[in-house]
Amino acid sequence: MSMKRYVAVRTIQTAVLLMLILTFLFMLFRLIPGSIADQMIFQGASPEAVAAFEEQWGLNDPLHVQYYHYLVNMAQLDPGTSLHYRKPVLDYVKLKMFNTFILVAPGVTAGYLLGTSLGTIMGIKRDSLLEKYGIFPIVGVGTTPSFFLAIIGVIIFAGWLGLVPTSGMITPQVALEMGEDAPWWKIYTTGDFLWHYVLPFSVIAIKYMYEPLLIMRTSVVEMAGQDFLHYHKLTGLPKARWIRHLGKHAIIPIITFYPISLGRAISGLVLIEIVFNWPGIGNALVEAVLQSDYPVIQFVFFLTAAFVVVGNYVVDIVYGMIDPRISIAD
Amino acid sequence: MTEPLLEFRDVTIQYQTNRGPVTAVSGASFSIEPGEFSGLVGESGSGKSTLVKSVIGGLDSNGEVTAGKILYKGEEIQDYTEEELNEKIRWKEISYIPQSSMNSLDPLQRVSEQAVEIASVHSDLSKSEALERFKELFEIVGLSPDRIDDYPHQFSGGMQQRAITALALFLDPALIIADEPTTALDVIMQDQIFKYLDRVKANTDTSMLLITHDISVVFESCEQIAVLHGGQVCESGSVEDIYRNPTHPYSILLQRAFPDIRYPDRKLEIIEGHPPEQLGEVTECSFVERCPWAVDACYENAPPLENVSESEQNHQSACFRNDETHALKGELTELAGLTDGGEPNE
Amino acid sequence: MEVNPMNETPVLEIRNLEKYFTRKGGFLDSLFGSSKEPIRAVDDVSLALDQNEVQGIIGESGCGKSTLLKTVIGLTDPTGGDIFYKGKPLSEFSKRDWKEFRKNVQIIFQNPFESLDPKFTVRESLIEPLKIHDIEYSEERIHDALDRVQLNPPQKYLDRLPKQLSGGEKQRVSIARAIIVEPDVILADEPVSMLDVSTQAAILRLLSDLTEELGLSMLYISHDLSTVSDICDLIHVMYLGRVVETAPTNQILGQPRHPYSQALIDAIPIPDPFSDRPRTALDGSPPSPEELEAGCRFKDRCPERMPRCDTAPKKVETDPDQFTACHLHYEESDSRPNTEAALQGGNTQ
Amino acid sequence: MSLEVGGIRSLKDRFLIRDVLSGLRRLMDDRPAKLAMGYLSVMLVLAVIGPHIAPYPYDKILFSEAGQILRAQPPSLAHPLGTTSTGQDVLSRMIYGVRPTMITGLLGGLIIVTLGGMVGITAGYLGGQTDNVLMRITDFIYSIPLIPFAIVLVGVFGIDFFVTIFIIGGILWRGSARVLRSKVLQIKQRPYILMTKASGASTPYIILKHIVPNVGSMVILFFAMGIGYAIIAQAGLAFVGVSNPFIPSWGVMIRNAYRSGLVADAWWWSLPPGLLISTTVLSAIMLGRRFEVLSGQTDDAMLEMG
Repeated sequence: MSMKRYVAVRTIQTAVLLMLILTFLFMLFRLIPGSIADQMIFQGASPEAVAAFEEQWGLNDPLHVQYYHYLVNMAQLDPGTSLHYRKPVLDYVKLKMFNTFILVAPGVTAGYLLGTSLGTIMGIKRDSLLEKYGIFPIVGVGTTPSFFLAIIGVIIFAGWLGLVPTSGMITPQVALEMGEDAPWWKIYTTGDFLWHYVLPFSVIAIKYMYEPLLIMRTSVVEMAGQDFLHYHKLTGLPKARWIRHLGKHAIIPIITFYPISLGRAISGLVLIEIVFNWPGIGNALVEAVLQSDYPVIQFVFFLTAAFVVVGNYVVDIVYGMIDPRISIAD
Repeated sequence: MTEPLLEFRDVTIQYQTNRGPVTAVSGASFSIEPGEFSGLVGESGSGKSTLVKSVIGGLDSNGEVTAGKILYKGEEIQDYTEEELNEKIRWKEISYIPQSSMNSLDPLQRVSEQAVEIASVHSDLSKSEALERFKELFEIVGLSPDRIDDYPHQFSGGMQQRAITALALFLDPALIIADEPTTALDVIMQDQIFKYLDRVKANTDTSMLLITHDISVVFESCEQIAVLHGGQVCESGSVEDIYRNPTHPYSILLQRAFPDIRYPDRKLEIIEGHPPEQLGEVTECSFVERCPWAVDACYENAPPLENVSESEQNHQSACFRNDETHALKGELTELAGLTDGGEPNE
Repeated sequence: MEVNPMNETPVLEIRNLEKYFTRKGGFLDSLFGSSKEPIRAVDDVSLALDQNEVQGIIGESGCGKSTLLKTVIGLTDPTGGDIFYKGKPLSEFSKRDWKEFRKNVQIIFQNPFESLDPKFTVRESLIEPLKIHDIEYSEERIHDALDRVQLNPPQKYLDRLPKQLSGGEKQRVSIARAIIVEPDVILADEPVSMLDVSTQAAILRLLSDLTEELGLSMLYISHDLSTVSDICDLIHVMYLGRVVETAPTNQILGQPRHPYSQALIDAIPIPDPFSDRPRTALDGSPPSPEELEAGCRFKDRCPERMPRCDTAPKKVETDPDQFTACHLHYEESDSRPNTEAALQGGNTQ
Repeated sequence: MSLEVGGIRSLKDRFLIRDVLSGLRRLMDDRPAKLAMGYLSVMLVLAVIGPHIAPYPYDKILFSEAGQILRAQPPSLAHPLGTTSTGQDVLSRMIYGVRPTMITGLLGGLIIVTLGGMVGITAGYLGGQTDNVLMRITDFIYSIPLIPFAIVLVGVFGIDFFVTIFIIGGILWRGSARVLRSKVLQIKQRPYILMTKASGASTPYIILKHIVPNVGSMVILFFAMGIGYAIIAQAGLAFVGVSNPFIPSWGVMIRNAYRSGLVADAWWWSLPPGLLISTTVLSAIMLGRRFEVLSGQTDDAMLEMG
C-alpha cells in the first residue's frame, strides 16, 4: 500500500468515525426523558431564550431536519449557549480546555518520557535488582485508581507536609489582585499558579508513566531477541549505538499505544481534576451533568471523543512515515 | 603446518537452566586453516549453532564456555568481553552470515545505511568509499549495484541473503562464519549463492566455516568437514577422506541418509531417535543410544578423537570401534540392500 | 457414489484448474485509478491420479503448489476449471458427496509443529476425524493406526500432548490421523521438509509403504526433487502457476526436456566431493506472480530464450509419457492459434 | 460399545477439566500466585458473610458515653480504623464494602470477557465483511472515553449500581476483542485447524473445540484484568458521585471522606478503602497474568485492555 493510499484510507476512516460519534450524540440527547425546553424553563430561562434555543437547533422540526441543523452547528463550532451560564458554550469551554491542556499535555508527556526511559533501562538490564524489584511500585501505581493516587498526594504533600495547596489552580486573592483588565494568560505566569500546579502535574506524570514503562520494557526485551538486532550486535556495533537501534524499534509499540493511552488519560483526568478542583473540562463536564446543561455536555463530550480519534489519526500517520514498509510501496 | 586460523581445543559449552547445567557442546576439537572452507555438519540439537556462537559472542546469557580454549590466530578468545570482541574480532577478522537472513536486516534502514554504519565502526573508509566498495560487492553476489539504497522489504528472500553475504564480505575478513546460509532457500537460489561463494573462494584468501545440516553442500563446497552429534565431534578430516572412508558410525549412517539424485533408487538409511539433551557432565558417547554397533564401553566413557590411519592426514574419528568399522559397514550394506552403484571410487 | 469396477476413472482428476486471487479493489482503488490484474496462483493445471498411484508436484516456493492443494481439498474455491472425484465434478457435489469426499481425501501438512492441536492428546487427535465422520470406533482402531505409523507401543503415545512428541513423531501422528478414516487419496504438502534428514527418510518410507499396503493414491508436493524420487511414480514440474513438464520419475530425472526442469535438477547438490557438478546457470529469482507477461513464464530466466517464447507454449508429448510445454520441442507449424485458452496440455492421461 | 460411548464422553469431560486442573496446578506452584489467590479467597468469603461479622451496621451512627457523636475519631481499640465524620465505624464500612466491590469485579469482568470474546473470536475466525463491521464498531467504542461517557449516561439517565457495571462492561470489552481477534487470526491459519476444516467439521465445532481452548488462557487473563478495571472504573464513578450513594462501596467511602474536607486529617478514613481497591485489583490482574504466563502464552495481551 502506498503512503498516499494509506493516508487516504485513514483520513476517510477518521472522518466516518467522527460522523458516527456526532450521530451517536445526537441520538443520545434525543432520548433524554422530558423536553429540553421544559428543563430550561425549570432552570429559569425566559421564553425568548427558549425560543432562540429551539430556533438554533430546530427542535420543532422533523428529526432529519434537526439532525441537519445539528451537524451544521457542530461543523461551525457553534455548540450553542450554556443553559446555566447563559453564554456561548465555546466561550465558556475555551478557557477550561486551556486549563486542562496545560495540565495534561506536559503531565502525560513527562510520564511518557520517564516511563519510556525507565522501561528501556529495565528491558536492557534484565535480572538486575532494578528490574526485579522496581516493577512492584510501578505495578502498584498502575492498579491504583488515579483519583486515589491524587488523594494520597494531597494527604502527604498538602496535609502532612503542607508543601502545596490542597486544591485549586490559583489563590483567589492573587487572581483578584491582578484585576479585571489583565490578559487571560497572566495568571499562568505567576508563582502562585506554579505552586498549585506541581502536585497535579506530578500525579499525572506518575500515573501515566506506568503503561509506557511496561510496554517499553516488554518491547525492548522482545526486540533484543529479534534476528536483525542480534545480527547488528554481532557486526560489532558499540553498545551505545546498538541500544540506539534497539530503541528505535522498541519505541514503535509506544507510539501506537499513545492514542489508547491518551484516551484513558482523558478519562482518568476527569477524576484527577475533581480531586484538585482544577477548573478544566473534566470538572466542567461533571458540573454540567449535575446542572443538566445539555449544550455543554454535548460539546465537551464530543471534544474528548474527537480528541482521542484525531490523536489516533495523527499517530497512525506519523507511524506510517517512520516505517518504510508503509510509506514506500514495493 | 602453519598455525590454524581458528582452533577449538576441547571446548565444552554449558547452559545454566533451572534443571541444572545443560551441556550443548562437550570436548569439541577441530580447526580451520587459513584460506580453507570448512563445513560443520549436524542435525538439530547437535550443538553446531552453539559452537559458532561461542566464537563471535552470540551465546545466550545463560551459556558459557566452561572448559577448553578457542584460539583465533593463536590467541585465546573464549573469555573476551563484548568490548574486546567488538574491538578485535567482529567484522575486522570474523564476519557472520546468519541463518535467518530474511529477518537480519534492519527493516527501518536502507541497506546501504547499514553498510556505512559497519564501515564507520570498523574501518577508516569514508562514506563514499564505503558505498563504492559495497556496490562492488553487490555485483559480486549478483545484485544490481543501484539497489544498495533499497529497504530490506523491497528485496526477495534470496536477494536479502545476497545482501547479507555482501555485508559479510564487506571488510575483507579473514574468516566468514555462515550459519545455515541457504536452509530457507529453494535449490536454485541455494546454488546461486554457492556460485558466488565459489567466486569468493577463488579470488580471496578468506576462510569460511559453513554450518549446515546438509552434508551434500559441504561435500561440494568445502575442503574440510567436521561431523557433530550431541555436542561431540564424531569425525573430522578432509571431505575426500570422509566421503571415501567414513569411520564413525554416525558419519557412515548420515552419509547414507542423504539422497543422491544420480541414484534415485538407492534406499536411504534411517537413523532412529534424536541427539540427546545432556544434563550435567557428559560421560558417554552421545551417539550410543542410536548406534547399531554400540558396546558397553560406549556407555562408560566418551571416546576420544583419534587418527584413523597413518595414510590419511588429519582424519580423526571418535569411536571405540574405529578399527572394526570396515567390517561393520559391510554388515550395513547387506542390511540395507545398498547397491554397488552407490559407492563409487571404492 | 458409484465406483467404477474397472478403475478406468481416475480417483481424482483436475481439469484446467484455475485459482486467481483478485486483489481487493475498493472505492479507493477506483479513486486512484489503479485497477489491478488478478494474481494467477494456479493457471490451467490438469492432472489425473489413478488408484494406488503417487504423483509429485515439484516447484519453488511461490509457484502455486500449496494453493493447488488447498483448492483441491476444498479449502478455497477454484476460479476456473473443475475437480473430479471418481468421475464426479466437485461443482455438482451434493452435501452427501461432500461428506464422502472429505472422508476419502485427507491432507498432511508441512509443519509438524503446528499440525496437531496443542491442547489435544494423541488419542483425541485421532478420535476427532472419526467423530466428525460419524464412524464408530474402538480402542483397537486407534491402536492399529498408531501401529501402522510405527509408534510402538501405542499405549506409550496415546495420552501425550504434541509438545511431548518429537517432530518426526508428530508427523507420524498426523499421518495416523489421515489414514484412520481409511481414505482413498492423501494429499501431502511437503511433509518432511521441516524434519532432520535422519527422520526424513523414515517418514518417506512410511508413506511409501502405507500407499502400497492400503492401496492409497497420493499427491505429494515438494520443492525438492531429490527426496521425492523414491516415492513418486509421476512428477509434475510447476513454475509460476503452470505445470511445465510431466513425466514418470526416472524419465524426468534422466532426461528432463523443459529447461526449467533441467535447471531444477542441475541445482541439486550431490553428496560427493568428486562429482564436479557445475553450478546453476540461472540468474535472478522468479518474477512476482503479480506482474506476469504473456507467453512462456520462464522466458526471462531461460537460457534457451527465443522470439517464439512470447507466445504461450503448448504441451506436447516429447517422449513416451513425457509432456513438455516448451517451444524447443515442436515446430512452429504444429502450434494452434496462440490464444492461451486454446493451448491445453495433453497430460490428463 | 460402552467403551466407545465412554470414550467420547470422557474425552469431552477430561478435555476441559484437564486444562483447568493443569492450569491450577501450575498456579499453585507459584508463590505470588498463591498469595493473590489466598487474598481473593478471603475477599470472596467476606463478600458473602461480611455483613454478619462486621462489628457494627455500616450506617449506624455511634455515640460516646457522654452522648456525643463520635465524629472522625482516630483509630482506637473499639474502632480499629477510627470513625467517619458522621460517626460511623470505618472498619465495618470497609467490610460491608467488599460485597459491592466483588459484584462489580465479577459481573464487570464477565461482561467484558463475554462481549470481547464473542466479538474478537467471531471477527477473527469469520473474517471478511463480518470482521470489518465488528472491528469498525470496536474502533468506535475505542473513541469513547469511559469516565466522561459513564458520567453523562448515569447523570442523565439516573443512577443505579448495576447500570454503572453494565456501562463499564459495555465499553471495556474493546481491548480484549482486539487482542483475541489477532490471536484467532494467527491460530486459524494453523494446519490443525485447516485439517479439521478439510475433514468437514462445522464452524461452531472448530471454534468451540479448537479456537476457544487455544485462546483460553488469554480469555482468563482478560477476565482477571476485566475484574480489575471494572473495580477501578466503578470506584471512579462512585467518587465523582454518579453511583448509588447508598451502597457502601469503597469508592463512596473515599468520596465521603474527600467531601467532608477532612481527607488530609482523617487519613484512616480515606486510605484503607483506596489501598484495598489497589490490592484487590493487583491480586486479580497478577493471578490472570501468572496463569497466562504459566500456560505458555505470550504477554502481549497485558496492555491492550481498556
